Amino acid sequence: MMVTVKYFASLKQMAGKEEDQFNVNEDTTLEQLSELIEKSVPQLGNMVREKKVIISLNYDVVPLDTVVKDGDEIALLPPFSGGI
Amino acid sequence: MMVTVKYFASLKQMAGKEEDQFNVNEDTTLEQLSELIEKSVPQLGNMVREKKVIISLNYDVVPLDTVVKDGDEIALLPPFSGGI
Amino acid sequence: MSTALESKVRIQREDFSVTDEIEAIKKSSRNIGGITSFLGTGRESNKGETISELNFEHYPQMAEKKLAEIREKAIKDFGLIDMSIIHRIGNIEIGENIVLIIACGEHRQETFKACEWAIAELKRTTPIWKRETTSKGEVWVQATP
Amino acid sequence: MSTALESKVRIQREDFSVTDEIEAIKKSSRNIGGITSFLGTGRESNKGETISELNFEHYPQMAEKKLAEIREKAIKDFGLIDMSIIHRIGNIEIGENIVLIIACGEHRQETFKACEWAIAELKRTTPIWKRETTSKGEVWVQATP
Repeated sequence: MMVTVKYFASLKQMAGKEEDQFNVNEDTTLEQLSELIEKSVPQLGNMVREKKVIISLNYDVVPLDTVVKDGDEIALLPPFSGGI
Repeated sequence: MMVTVKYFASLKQMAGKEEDQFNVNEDTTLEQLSELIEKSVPQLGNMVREKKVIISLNYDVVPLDTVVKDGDEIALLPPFSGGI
Repeated sequence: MSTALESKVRIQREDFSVTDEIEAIKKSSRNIGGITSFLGTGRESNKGETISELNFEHYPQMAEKKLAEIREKAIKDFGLIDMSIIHRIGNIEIGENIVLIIACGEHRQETFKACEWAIAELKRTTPIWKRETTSKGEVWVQATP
Repeated sequence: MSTALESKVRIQREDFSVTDEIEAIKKSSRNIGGITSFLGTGRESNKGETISELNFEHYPQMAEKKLAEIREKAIKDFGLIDMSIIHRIGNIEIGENIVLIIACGEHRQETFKACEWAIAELKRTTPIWKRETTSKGEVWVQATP
């Protein structure tokens, strides 16, 4: 099953791309997915482990042991700086 | 020497006039002046004594033992209700 | 609608434009990061009574003096860049603007504190009185905190 | 300038009019007594650096969802009549409007509290990022409280 992973702001610059598509097994958690992301964008692995980056699933921030489903949209979000 | 006493809002309605002119002696305090005001508008005497009305002198609220000078503008102010 | 923005504290009969007042105060500095505004408007009901009209009266000169004192103290005590205060007098229809306080600063925290303090201080120190017209007639309103 | 006021939470490139947004929210009720607005604008300097330009990027759909959640929670928790939130994206010049939060209620106290809470919550939960252009180049800004 396929999931989409999007990169934003500084992470998009770091990744050099806006998104990846990953073909994952049933029962894959966000934590396991982040290992696939690390293979695609090596710098991101440590940032996820050190919680410098937040992971969202279908527009909400959820625990890393959440299991993904086919068609899910995951995003890697650097610390927010909206407002002023 | 002459001083002007102005009435505002509900007190203007109560007094039935916007202002009075009083001819007062040297060394007259606001407290003494309020006795003259009571003769002109009887209901106001108690209101001043019970502090339901504030007295201003030349646009500032000052203690009642302040002495007035020729040409001073005194005002009797009911509780404020500006804003919303 | 007034576009006369000559003074930072004003008491006037005519309505004001919040946008125009904000743009005027923005000219104070290129380092404004936060602008907190409080706008008071005429409510239709008060303590169960339906209000058809409001009317504000002020003590000329003293009211302007108190607003200027509030502005100066707010800028100094809260470290604001600038503040403006406008209060309308005369007849005010339900929903219309009554009072506007704008506090601007480098950061947002001080602007919230200063704006909230200034409207409370205005109610406490500024000689302005409200008369409400209801089905029972006209009533001068007692101060509420 | 946008006059499209169809939604109470919006993320848009174009500027907004504070007056138009306040007039739109006033239509929510005839019982509004207090309206507190927070307007964030582009500051020229940050930590000693002179900023020539700002640029905001957002995560579409998630950012709008978070703003809608903030609005609903603010109305419920603070007992507001209504709230609107608008954030601009793209290039912002110094002095230009960035974000506007309007809280309206029967009384002023809850509108100050709700507006201050909402801007802090926006900074905490809404996926929007700021890039500053200075003489040293472009920098993605780290979150500040």
